[in-house]
Amino acid sequence: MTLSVQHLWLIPALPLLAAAIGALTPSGGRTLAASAAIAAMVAAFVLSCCALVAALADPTANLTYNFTWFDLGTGAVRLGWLLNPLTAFMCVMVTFVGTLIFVFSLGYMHDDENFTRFFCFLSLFAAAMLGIVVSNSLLFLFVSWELVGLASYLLIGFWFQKPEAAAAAKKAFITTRIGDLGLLLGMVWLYHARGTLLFFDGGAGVLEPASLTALMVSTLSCGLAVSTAISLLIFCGAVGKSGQFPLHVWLPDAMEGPTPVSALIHAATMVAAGVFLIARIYPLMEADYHHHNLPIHALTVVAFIGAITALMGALIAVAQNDIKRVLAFSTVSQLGFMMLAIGVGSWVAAIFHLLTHAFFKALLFLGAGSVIHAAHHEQDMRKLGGLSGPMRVTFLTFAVGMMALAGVPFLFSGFWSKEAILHAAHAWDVSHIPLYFGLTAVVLTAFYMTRLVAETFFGKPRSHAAGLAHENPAVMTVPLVILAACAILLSLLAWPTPWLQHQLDPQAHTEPGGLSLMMLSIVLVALGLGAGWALYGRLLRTNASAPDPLAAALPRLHAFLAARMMFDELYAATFGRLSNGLAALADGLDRYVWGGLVNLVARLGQFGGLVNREADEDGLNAGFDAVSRKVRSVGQIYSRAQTGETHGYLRVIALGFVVLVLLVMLGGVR
Amino acid sequence: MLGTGIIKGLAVTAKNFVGSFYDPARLVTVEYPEKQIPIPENYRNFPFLVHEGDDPIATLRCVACKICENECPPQCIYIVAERDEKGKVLKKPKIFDIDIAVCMSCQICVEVCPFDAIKMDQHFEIAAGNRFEGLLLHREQLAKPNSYYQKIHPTEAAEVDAMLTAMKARQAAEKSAKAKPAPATQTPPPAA
Amino acid sequence: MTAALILIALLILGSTAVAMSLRNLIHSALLLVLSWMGIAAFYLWAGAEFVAFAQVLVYAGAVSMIVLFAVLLTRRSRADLSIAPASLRRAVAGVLAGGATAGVLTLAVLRTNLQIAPSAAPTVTVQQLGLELIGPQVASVLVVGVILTVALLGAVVLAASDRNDGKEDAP
Amino acid sequence: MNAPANTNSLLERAPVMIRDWIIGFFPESLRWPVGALLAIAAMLAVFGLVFAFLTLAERKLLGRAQNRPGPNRSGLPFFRGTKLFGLTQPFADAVKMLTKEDIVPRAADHLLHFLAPVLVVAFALMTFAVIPYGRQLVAVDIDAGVLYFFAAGAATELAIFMAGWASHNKYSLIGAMRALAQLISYELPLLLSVVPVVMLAGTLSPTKIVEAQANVPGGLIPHWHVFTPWGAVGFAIFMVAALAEANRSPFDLPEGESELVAGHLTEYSGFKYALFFMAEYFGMIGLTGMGATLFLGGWQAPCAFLEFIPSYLWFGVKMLSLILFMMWIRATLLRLRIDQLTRLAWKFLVPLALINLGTAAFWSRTDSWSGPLQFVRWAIALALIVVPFVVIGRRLTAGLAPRTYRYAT
Amino acid sequence: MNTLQLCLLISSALFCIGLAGALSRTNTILVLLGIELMLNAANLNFIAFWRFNPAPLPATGVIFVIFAIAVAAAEAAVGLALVIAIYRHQQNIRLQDATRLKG
Repeated sequence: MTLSVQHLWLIPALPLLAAAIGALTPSGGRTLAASAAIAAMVAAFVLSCCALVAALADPTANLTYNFTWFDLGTGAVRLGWLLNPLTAFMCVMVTFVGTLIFVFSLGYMHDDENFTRFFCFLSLFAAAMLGIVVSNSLLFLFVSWELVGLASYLLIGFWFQKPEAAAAAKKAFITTRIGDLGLLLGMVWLYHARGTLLFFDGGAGVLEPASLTALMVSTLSCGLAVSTAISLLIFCGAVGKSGQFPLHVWLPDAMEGPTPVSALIHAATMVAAGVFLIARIYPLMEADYHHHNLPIHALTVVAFIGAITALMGALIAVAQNDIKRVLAFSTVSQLGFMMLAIGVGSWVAAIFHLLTHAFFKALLFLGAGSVIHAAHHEQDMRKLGGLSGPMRVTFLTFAVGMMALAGVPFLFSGFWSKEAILHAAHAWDVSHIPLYFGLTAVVLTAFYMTRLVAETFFGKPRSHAAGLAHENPAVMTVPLVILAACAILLSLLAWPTPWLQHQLDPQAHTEPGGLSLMMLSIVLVALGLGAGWALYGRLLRTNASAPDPLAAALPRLHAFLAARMMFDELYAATFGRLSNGLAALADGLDRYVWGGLVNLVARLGQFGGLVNREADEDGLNAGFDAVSRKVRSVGQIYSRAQTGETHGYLRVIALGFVVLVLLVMLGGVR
Repeated sequence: MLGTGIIKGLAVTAKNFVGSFYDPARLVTVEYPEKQIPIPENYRNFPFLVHEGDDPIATLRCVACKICENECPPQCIYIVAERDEKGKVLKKPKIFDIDIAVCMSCQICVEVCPFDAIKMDQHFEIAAGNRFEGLLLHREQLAKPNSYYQKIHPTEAAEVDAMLTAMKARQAAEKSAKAKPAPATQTPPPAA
Repeated sequence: MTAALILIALLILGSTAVAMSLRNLIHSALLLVLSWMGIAAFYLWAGAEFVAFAQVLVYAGAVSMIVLFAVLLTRRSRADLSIAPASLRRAVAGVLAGGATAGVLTLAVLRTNLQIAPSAAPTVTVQQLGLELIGPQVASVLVVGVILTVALLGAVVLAASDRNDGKEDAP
Repeated sequence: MNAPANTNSLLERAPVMIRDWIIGFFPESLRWPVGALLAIAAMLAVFGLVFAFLTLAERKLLGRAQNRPGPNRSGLPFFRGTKLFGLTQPFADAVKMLTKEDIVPRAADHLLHFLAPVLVVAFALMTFAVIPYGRQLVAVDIDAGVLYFFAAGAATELAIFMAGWASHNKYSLIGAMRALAQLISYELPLLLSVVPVVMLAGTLSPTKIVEAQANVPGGLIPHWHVFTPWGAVGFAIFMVAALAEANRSPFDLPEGESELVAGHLTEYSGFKYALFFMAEYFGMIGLTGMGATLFLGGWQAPCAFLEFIPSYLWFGVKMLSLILFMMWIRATLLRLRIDQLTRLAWKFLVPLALINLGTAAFWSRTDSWSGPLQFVRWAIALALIVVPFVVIGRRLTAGLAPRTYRYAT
Repeated sequence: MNTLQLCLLISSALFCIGLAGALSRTNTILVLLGIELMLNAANLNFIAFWRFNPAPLPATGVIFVIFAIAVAAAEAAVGLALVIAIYRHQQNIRLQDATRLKG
């Protein structure tokens, strides 16, 4: 069974319907809200599989279905659905991971009093993400994009009674909004330049050769191609959403939301949206690549931003103590990898890593959620420990996820996708700096993940809560097992044959990977693992307050990294200060200049009123009083005609009618 | 949910409807004139007069004492005692009428009768074309043999008969004691 | 054709006149139902069958019921039904006003030169009517709908008793 | 009506052929009135007989439902001992009714007392004119037939009111007022349940509505309105409202014998009583006939291969099964109280019918959906029906606990 | 006099009967019914003109009457509710007694 493209809207519509049901359900209807949400996701998953079958029938074709949304008079705003392997794989991933996260939430949020609201928001989130994926129009994509932002705001601030959660929600919303401004500008510019926002429209879409050529050949005064400028503006949006280097600050703070939300944001939906956007408009990004006389290429910027983000995220993750925060920075780092891959020209590798990362990062977050749930919301890994015994399923699945993320060779899907990225970076002919950044990040990733597992699961429990932890019910562990299985099985997408790459981009020729590079990366991973084990696994800390061995060795660097490279402080000192100054200036202007003017006018009015009143009291009022006395006396006489006798009125009406007709007839008035 | 009760009720009537065709035991009625429900022994309505021998009128137990006539609440009994040529009252009813249309089957006549001469019947099909002729029963219609009484109320009749024979025996004993000086010849012949 | 019209006219006018002069309210109301049926017959005569059935449904079916209900609800004994005769002055005034109007109208009708165009009635199917109603006249339909709704609510509010004595399901 | 019978079996064409044969004896100018008179006579004969045997069927069915055999004794005159399962009971009843004394209370309004039974039968008979009994078997095929039907049906209650008022009896008057309240309450859901049919069929003519439900050639599932979500709900509402309109149990408050003696019938006896009785059954026949026409495909056979059975037989089967269903309901349900009756109408049936109108609108807008969307269409339509039903039903029954008895155990 | 004029005369007669009834009767219900009759007379006119004088749109007269009937039904409902309210207020429905609001 296949799903034809004009019915593609059903995939986002189903979770949206579930969200509506959840919104309309009173807080008592937990079963209804949850079952609607999960049923909608399962149905969307089935539909996505049908869509995948349809898309794989001809991987090169971009199946589209466009329709007019409204008519502007001079032109029409058109929307549409797009079905190609990229869309289909994303749909399958989002709905599959989403379903598991929903099921997990059943257990995790079981005791929360706002259960129905939570599922409503989750469904909205999933619907918005699926809307991004199936859209064939940058406009609809933008609308869904903003809906994702809204839903993330609602979910991060789900426990809004906690001030940190409220602040984190606000931070996420405002930070991503900065990037979205770039996206909006890019979109408007694109519309101005091309008159359409459809990606594919039978030759007229913005991603099709005619449009790309037109955008590329025109240049700006500073020498940039128009396509480069638009691409970079749109890239701003992706930077904000995917937590890339300058705007990554919201992502770790988003951990204040419930853990399933973190999993959903970091694995399947929100951060993937940025990478997906860039992969979707890759033809546009790439348009300027073969023009060598341009000062800068869009993809180069992307590659460097990605490389910086990858390294920075990995570095900060080393010095964090909160489980979810470590995972958050690892997400930042992995997203940097994906951007790097796109930047070096292999968007296929990026999407491959996006898919594998979705699974094992969801696994890691849900595992972390399982740990946190079991340990009564204790998130500091210094206070945990010794959980491998009581929480065997969680431990084993978490270990699988950790090894996939660290890139342990051959068996785990993370290895293959990371290899694909490193190979692409190696093959890039502009610069090898991203490759070195990436390799460094590989070492660090293996290192901090080893630390995380060692601190959390080995040794003895270092707090009362950790001591009491026990395994969670099946509704939480079964999704973990499924995800762990997927984290391993997804290797089959790339090995023994690069099947996924072929499906996504049949033209791409994948050169046989350099064996030496693979060996190098295996060695680096082993190095990271070994270092982590040496520092943390071998010398287990005995109590929560014992100092970190790394902090003991490099205290200043460790403090700097633990403070997340002081980004928040930096932003507060620069942008915050600047905006405070501007606000003070505006306040002063308002208070004294405009306020003074208004006050002056008011005083004038007051004075005028005073004069007017004096004139009124003596001159006009007397006259009016006399007139109204007369009117009253006349009214009293007239009111005697109102007898209250309905018959009388009716009679007069009848007589009046007769007189009128007689007048008309006798007077000959026609 | 709304409506389930209605469906359950419909099922019940449908079951009865279908069942009444297949399961004759379900039917609560019988086809009356052809089939009759056996009447319980203690069923009673309308009084009748008990007689002993073959001649109904001659062997009535009734002695025309008129106690029942006096006690009857709806006053449906009319008795005239028989007199001989001299006008002396004989202990026999000349007229014994009961207006069945008026009788309310209260059994008071039976309770008060000292001679066990009037008893309750079980015959209820008394419809008639004329209420003056058909429903005013005379002694000829009222008289029924003791064997009939034994048939319809066996237990009760046995008790009555035992009592009567015991009484007769006692009376006979008294009489034989008295009969030494003067044997009574006027006493009616003992009942069969 | 004209004979049928005159028959219908006699039915309408006769029953109406009798209804308006009877003392018994119930008889008046029932005679008015007859008169409304006569009007429906007039519509049928003129070829407007949809309107005729609507007239029967609305007047004989609904308005008459409300009228009868109102009559029965606003009396305290059976004697109330035969109402006191109108005072002579009022009756004369009423009939005079009515007569004057009638005279004027008759004059007006007779003196106007009215043309008759078609010999056969214009045919309007129900479907045409429906399309007309939801097409060009849709605003009016909506307004009438609002009027009816408001009238229903208003009637309920007006007729509802303020007192709330007795629970509905008291045991 | 004068269209030639198409190529159907002889049995199918028989009624029309017989009529044409009889008309053939008359001159051209007289043919129309003679044809109309023939139709009237045929209807009176057929439905008179149907009425007679329906009374027997009702008594038999009620008896069986209460584990009794029902009337089974009446035989034939001069043949003593014949019983014929009591089939001659209606005629015995008729003889009894006709020979009974006709009593008119002294204080009654004599004219109205006489007019009421006449009018009630007349109005009930008028509704028969527009029902299509079979292919080309309709007395008057008018464009606004459905409207005509309800207009004539509404006037019946007027006659009931006249009967109640003219009797000069308080029970009669209360019965009459109840009849009025009931009519006003249930006219609305009745009409609202029909509106979707008119909307979807696009016509007010009963014959065209039946044609709109014609079979798909070779199809097995009947293409009747009742097999759509809105049609099922509309049919249910129609049946409930029809029970109320026909003053049938459980809505027989106007003649609730346990409290009102016999309601508006209290002061009637003999032939006039029989006329009321007849009107009740005629009303039932008319309403079920219209119900079958609107929702059950009228005279259409359920599937194409069953079309060899004449259409009027199909109509009869549908109508009779609906009437038997009404009798079954009567054997089952208890009479409602007046406040429960009006509450059911205004708080349950009317909202449901209005929502059903929306469902029907949705259904007609999504006529082109096919494939997987067909399931979506059904799901949405069913949700539109089930959710309000459950919600309104809950509201209606809220606070009603199972019945408790104070004096009985 | 042609048929149209005859129709108009009938309707004006109906109108005047309604008017005279409304003026001379004291029972509020009858007054309301008189007004109802006047509305009906107007409807007769619409149909008469529709029948004998072609309008540009064939359904105009009929649609007028349909709306008039709908509005008349609403008027009857409200009017009779008012009658009941008056009855509750003054225990009778004589129109000449309902003069509470006179000036």
